[in-house]
Amino acid sequence: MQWESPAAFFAMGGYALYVWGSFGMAAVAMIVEPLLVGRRRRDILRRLRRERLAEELDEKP
Amino acid sequence: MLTAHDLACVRGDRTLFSGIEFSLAPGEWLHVQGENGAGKTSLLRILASLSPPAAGEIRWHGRSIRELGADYRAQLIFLGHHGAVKEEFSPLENLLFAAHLDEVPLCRQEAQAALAAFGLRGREDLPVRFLSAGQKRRALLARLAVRRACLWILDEPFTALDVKAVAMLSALIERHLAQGGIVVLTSHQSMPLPKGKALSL
Amino acid sequence: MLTAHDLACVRGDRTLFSGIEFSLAPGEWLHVQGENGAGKTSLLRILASLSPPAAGEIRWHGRSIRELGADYRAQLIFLGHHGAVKEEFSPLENLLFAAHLDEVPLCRQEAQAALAAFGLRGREDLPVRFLSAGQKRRALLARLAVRRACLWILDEPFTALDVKAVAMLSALIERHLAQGGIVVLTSHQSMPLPKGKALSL
Amino acid sequence: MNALLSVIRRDLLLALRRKGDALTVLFFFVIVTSLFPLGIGPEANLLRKIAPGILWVAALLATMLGLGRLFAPDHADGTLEQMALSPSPFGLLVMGKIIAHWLTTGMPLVALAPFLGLLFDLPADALFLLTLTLLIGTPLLSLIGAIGAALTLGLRGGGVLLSLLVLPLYVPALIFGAGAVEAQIVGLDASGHLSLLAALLALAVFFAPWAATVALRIALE
Amino acid sequence: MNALLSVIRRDLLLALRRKGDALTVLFFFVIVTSLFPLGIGPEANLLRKIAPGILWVAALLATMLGLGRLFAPDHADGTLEQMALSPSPFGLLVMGKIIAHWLTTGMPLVALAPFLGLLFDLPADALFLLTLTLLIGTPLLSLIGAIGAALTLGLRGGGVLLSLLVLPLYVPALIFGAGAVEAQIVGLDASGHLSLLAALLALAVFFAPWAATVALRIALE
Amino acid sequence: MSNRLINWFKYASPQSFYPLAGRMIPWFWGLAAIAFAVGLYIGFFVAPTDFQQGEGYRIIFIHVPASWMSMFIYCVMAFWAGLGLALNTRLSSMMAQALAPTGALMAFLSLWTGAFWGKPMWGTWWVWDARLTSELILFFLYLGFIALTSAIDEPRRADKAGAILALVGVFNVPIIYFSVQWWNTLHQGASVSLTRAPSMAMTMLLGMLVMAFAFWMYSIAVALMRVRAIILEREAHTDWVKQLPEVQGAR
Ligand code: HEM
Ligand SMILES: Nc1ncnc2c1ncn2[C@@H]1O[C@H](COP(=O)(O)OP(=O)(O)OP(=O)(O)O)[C@@H](O)[C@H]1O
Ligand SMILES: Nc1ncnc2c1ncn2[C@@H]1O[C@H](COP(=O)(O)OP(=O)(O)OP(=O)(O)O)[C@@H](O)[C@H]1O
Ligand SMILES: [Mg+2]
Ligand SMILES: [Mg+2]
Repeated sequence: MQWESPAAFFAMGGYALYVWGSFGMAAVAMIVEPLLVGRRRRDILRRLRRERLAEELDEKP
Repeated sequence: MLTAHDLACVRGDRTLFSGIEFSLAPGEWLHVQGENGAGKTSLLRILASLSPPAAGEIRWHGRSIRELGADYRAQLIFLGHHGAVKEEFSPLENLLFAAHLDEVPLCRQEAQAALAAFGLRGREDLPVRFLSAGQKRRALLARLAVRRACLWILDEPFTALDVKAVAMLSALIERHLAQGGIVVLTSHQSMPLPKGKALSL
Repeated sequence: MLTAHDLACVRGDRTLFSGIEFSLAPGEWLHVQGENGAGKTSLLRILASLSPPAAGEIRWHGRSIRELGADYRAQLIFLGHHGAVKEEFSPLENLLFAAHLDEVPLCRQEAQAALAAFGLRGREDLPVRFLSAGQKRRALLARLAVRRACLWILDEPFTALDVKAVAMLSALIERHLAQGGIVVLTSHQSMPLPKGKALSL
Repeated sequence: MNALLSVIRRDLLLALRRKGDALTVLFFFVIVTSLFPLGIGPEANLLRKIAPGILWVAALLATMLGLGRLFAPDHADGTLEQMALSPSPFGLLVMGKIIAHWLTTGMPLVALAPFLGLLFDLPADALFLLTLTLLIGTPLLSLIGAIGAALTLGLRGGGVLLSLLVLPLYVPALIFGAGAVEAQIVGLDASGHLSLLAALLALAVFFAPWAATVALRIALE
Repeated sequence: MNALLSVIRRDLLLALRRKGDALTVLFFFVIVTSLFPLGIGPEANLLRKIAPGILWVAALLATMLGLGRLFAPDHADGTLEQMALSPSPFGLLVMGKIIAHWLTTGMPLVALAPFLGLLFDLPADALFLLTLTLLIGTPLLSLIGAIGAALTLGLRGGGVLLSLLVLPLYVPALIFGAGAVEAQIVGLDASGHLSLLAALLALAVFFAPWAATVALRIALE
Repeated sequence: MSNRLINWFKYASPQSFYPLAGRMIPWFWGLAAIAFAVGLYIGFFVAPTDFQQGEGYRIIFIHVPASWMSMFIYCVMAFWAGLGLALNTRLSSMMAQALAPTGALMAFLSLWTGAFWGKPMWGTWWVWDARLTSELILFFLYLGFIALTSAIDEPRRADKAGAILALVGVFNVPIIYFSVQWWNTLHQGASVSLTRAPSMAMTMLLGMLVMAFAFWMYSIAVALMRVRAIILEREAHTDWVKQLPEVQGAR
């Protein structure tokens, strides 16, 4: 193991901004993207359910 | 009270018409007739104060419409060959915006009702681009039902409309006339309307 | 011989029509009827092979029009809501170019005669932009008189035309039918034509 | 006033509806800016020197491209006619359209400019000044452009004619805007340029809407 | 073949009829080119260095602006529909339109470029090479642009979307075109650049009309 | 059309693919999670400090995978789009559209991490280097594809138009890459060329490969999720969608 302390790990030998800026953006992007896709799916499912309910109401007089 | 005195219109080096005289009292309507190219559209645009006549004058309640300016424009509605509907917007949005422009308060429910009356139920939220030729015209005409204007100037309002829509529009015009409105329109078809004045170009 | 089998058209998530069947022998014509938005224009564009049907097939003399491709297109003429006339060009130039496109030999005299027959005498050299709504339609329709095509597909051919022009066009269509042509058209007005087949959407 | 706000709201909504339309003006800005290094070559020193000029010219061209959409769609479908016939003063409605145009075109450009400046390795204070000049300059471009757009309305080939009319009028904005940044980069005082730019903007705010309104009325005849 | 010629003749006539429309593309080219000295400052050495890049970028932008008029008017008035239904092969007609576009847009640019080069004080052989690269390059721009124009046909905000699609594809043409001139100015051999440019053109002549035709058929559905 | 082909079409139908994709997604997420954990562990705790670049080089563990994926995904996307155009299969066009945003994201990450690497190493966020420039253009090509397909409302038309653009683009990507490279080498101005560590340590290479695998699995998982959403949107009116348990189920 090459890091003396957690602080040294986070300091990244003086490159903290750059290393964590890169990894941070990657992490944010790769978490947000699946969430957005999930929301898209939920939206369409909600619409489909609503339409189905509306159809059922139509059929029943 | 709309009166025209000695109106003339020149396009290129062709005099389309000259010496046009008529006067319309509240509750009267004028059917502008003529062959293709006789100058009907040109006359209507002149009446709407969109283009100036080559000669003559138009008076609204006795005063020249050039002097009246915005006061005259506030009292008329002009629907021409063009849609004046945004293809991106739904009929509902188009109508609401038109109401804003006309400074008429109009809530969603009222607008929706007006559109439904014009047979656009279920299409209120579809962009106008997807509508059929007749549906586009209907979305445009819905404005007649909403805006309170005294003078209606309609250029071939019945084109592209099916039988049902023609009957509806005629009824709307009749009601407007009964309430003391004035209508000027052109049409090549015969119309189910009470007898009005006719002007042949 | 034009036959349609089980045609369907879907727009958005709406099925406009389905299971459409008809067949037209030489000399027959079809009046496509329906309310605004019923899908008449959509059907005509499908028949003209401009857009594919959602289901079903169209046959021309027994062969599918998808296979025939250019051979089918060479035998039809389609006039839609749009003008297909260039606003900058005069009716004469427009007609001559259309003939080139159709690969029909046409000299100036013939073109001029065709335009005159459509009541555009004296306007042959005026840019179409200056023409009235009806005159624009006439400039477009003049193509019918020039191009030899067996199948005419006309979307609301009578809009904007005055009484005289309607009569003229009807006569033209009748002559085409008498010569063994096939016509498919839509119109909200009643037409002075011999009895044809009707299709309600 | 109500009508003004309603026009702005409508145009913003319209921009939203035409998905990514405002966004694509931005992309145009980005792409034009990045074409120049491709044409000129990658030397960093050279690029740094010409960066303010390039960014300003790109912003100018991007605004200009957006001008075509300022009045033309409303003219084509007859909305403009109806606006002219509306009881609200026409000039106010026109002003609303210009403001909406800036909000959807100019403002995003201003927001993006510093990042593009980074591509040319501009120092921080130059980046700040560049953004400031664009903030003053882009409304000016929209206002002047509106006159041109109104004048060329409905003319065939209007798009290119428009640029012909408008570009010469844009020249002072360009000179003062890019000039300010360059002056600062070489260590001169930029405030003279800036105040001239601001004066131009003040002038345009008064006259441009009026001129555009008159031009529109003529186009509608 | 007859139909091809007739389309070209018609489009040329149309360009003539829309008075000065082709002329205004030219003016756009001139104005963009002359904006840069205004934005960048009058240093002669600097300007000479960046001249080929600027002229090429200006030519590219001018061509691109003209693309909006390539198919859109014919689409709007239904002519394109009629072309698709015509007995002549549609691809041939499309090719005719592209050729006419080049004749009215690209060719005048090529003719004007040497004079604009003079403004930047380019030496004679560089001027000649610049003209040559534009002569090979502008048809390439028209061909690639036709694909973009066909793809964006009838879409709202198409003008700007078009530039987003087309500009990235223009990059190789720009690099080889401007690169050749710059190489020659610094005394290197330019023939490599030139032959690559010509190879790109050959490729585009084969594939672009086909792709544009397919895209147009889709747009008409 | 032969029977075999029709059979193939049946299996490539959205209806049969939708549940299949649903079953595959957890597996890919699982693989991605494991690979990320291993890769990050190697990257941060096993790989030694670089003697030239210090700790800054660790950006390589996301930069290179993102760069590779951005190029790879474009090719895959063009493949599916082309297939959709040629055979008129709905599913492959949907696949293409599901891949585009992920590809654009990868291109963006490549640019972002590259810039964050360039600042400490070269002293500037950006240089007009061949690799960098062509990556930027690739990003624009993705955006063009997304903008075009979302500007067309009719899905069938969007598919076909997008396919043409993707195919034109895939021919152009290598042309762009080589043209930019040539452009740069001829100038050889003040620009800094990419300094590569001469012989990459085994552990670094290993970490990079594991991370690349993780990115790959991630991309597949997200693309499958997105394609399922697209299928639902496009097939909303069909019966089989209405019969789905997630539509029928709890209100
Ligand atoms: C915005 C800036 C940057 C962009 C867009 C970028 C882009 C790319 C691309 C597209 C690749 C994959 C190319 C290939 O494998 O052939 C790559 C690989 C790589 N990049 Fe970058 N890069 C950038 C900055 C940097 C910086 C600053 C460094 C280091 C100082 C760097 C080091 C590397 C390394 C080591 C590889 C792997 C090379 C290989 O596997 O052959 N990059 N980069
Ligand atoms: N520059 C010009 N030179 C000569 N004639 C012109 C010029 N501009 C327009 N015209 C003519 O002016 C008339 C315009 O008519 P207008 O559009 O008012 O007709 P309309 O009665 O509405 O016809 P329609 O029933 O076809 O709509 C046309 O006959 C047209 O040919
Ligand atoms: N994306 C869409 N979603 C839902 N409905 C759509 C969509 N696009 C088009 N439509 C509908 O499809 C129909 C198109 O009809 P078409 O233009 O063929 O009608 P038409 O019979 O020619 O009518 P008209 O008599 O008015 O010309 C319209 O009812 C329109 O509302
Ligand atoms: Mg008229
Ligand atoms: Mg119709």
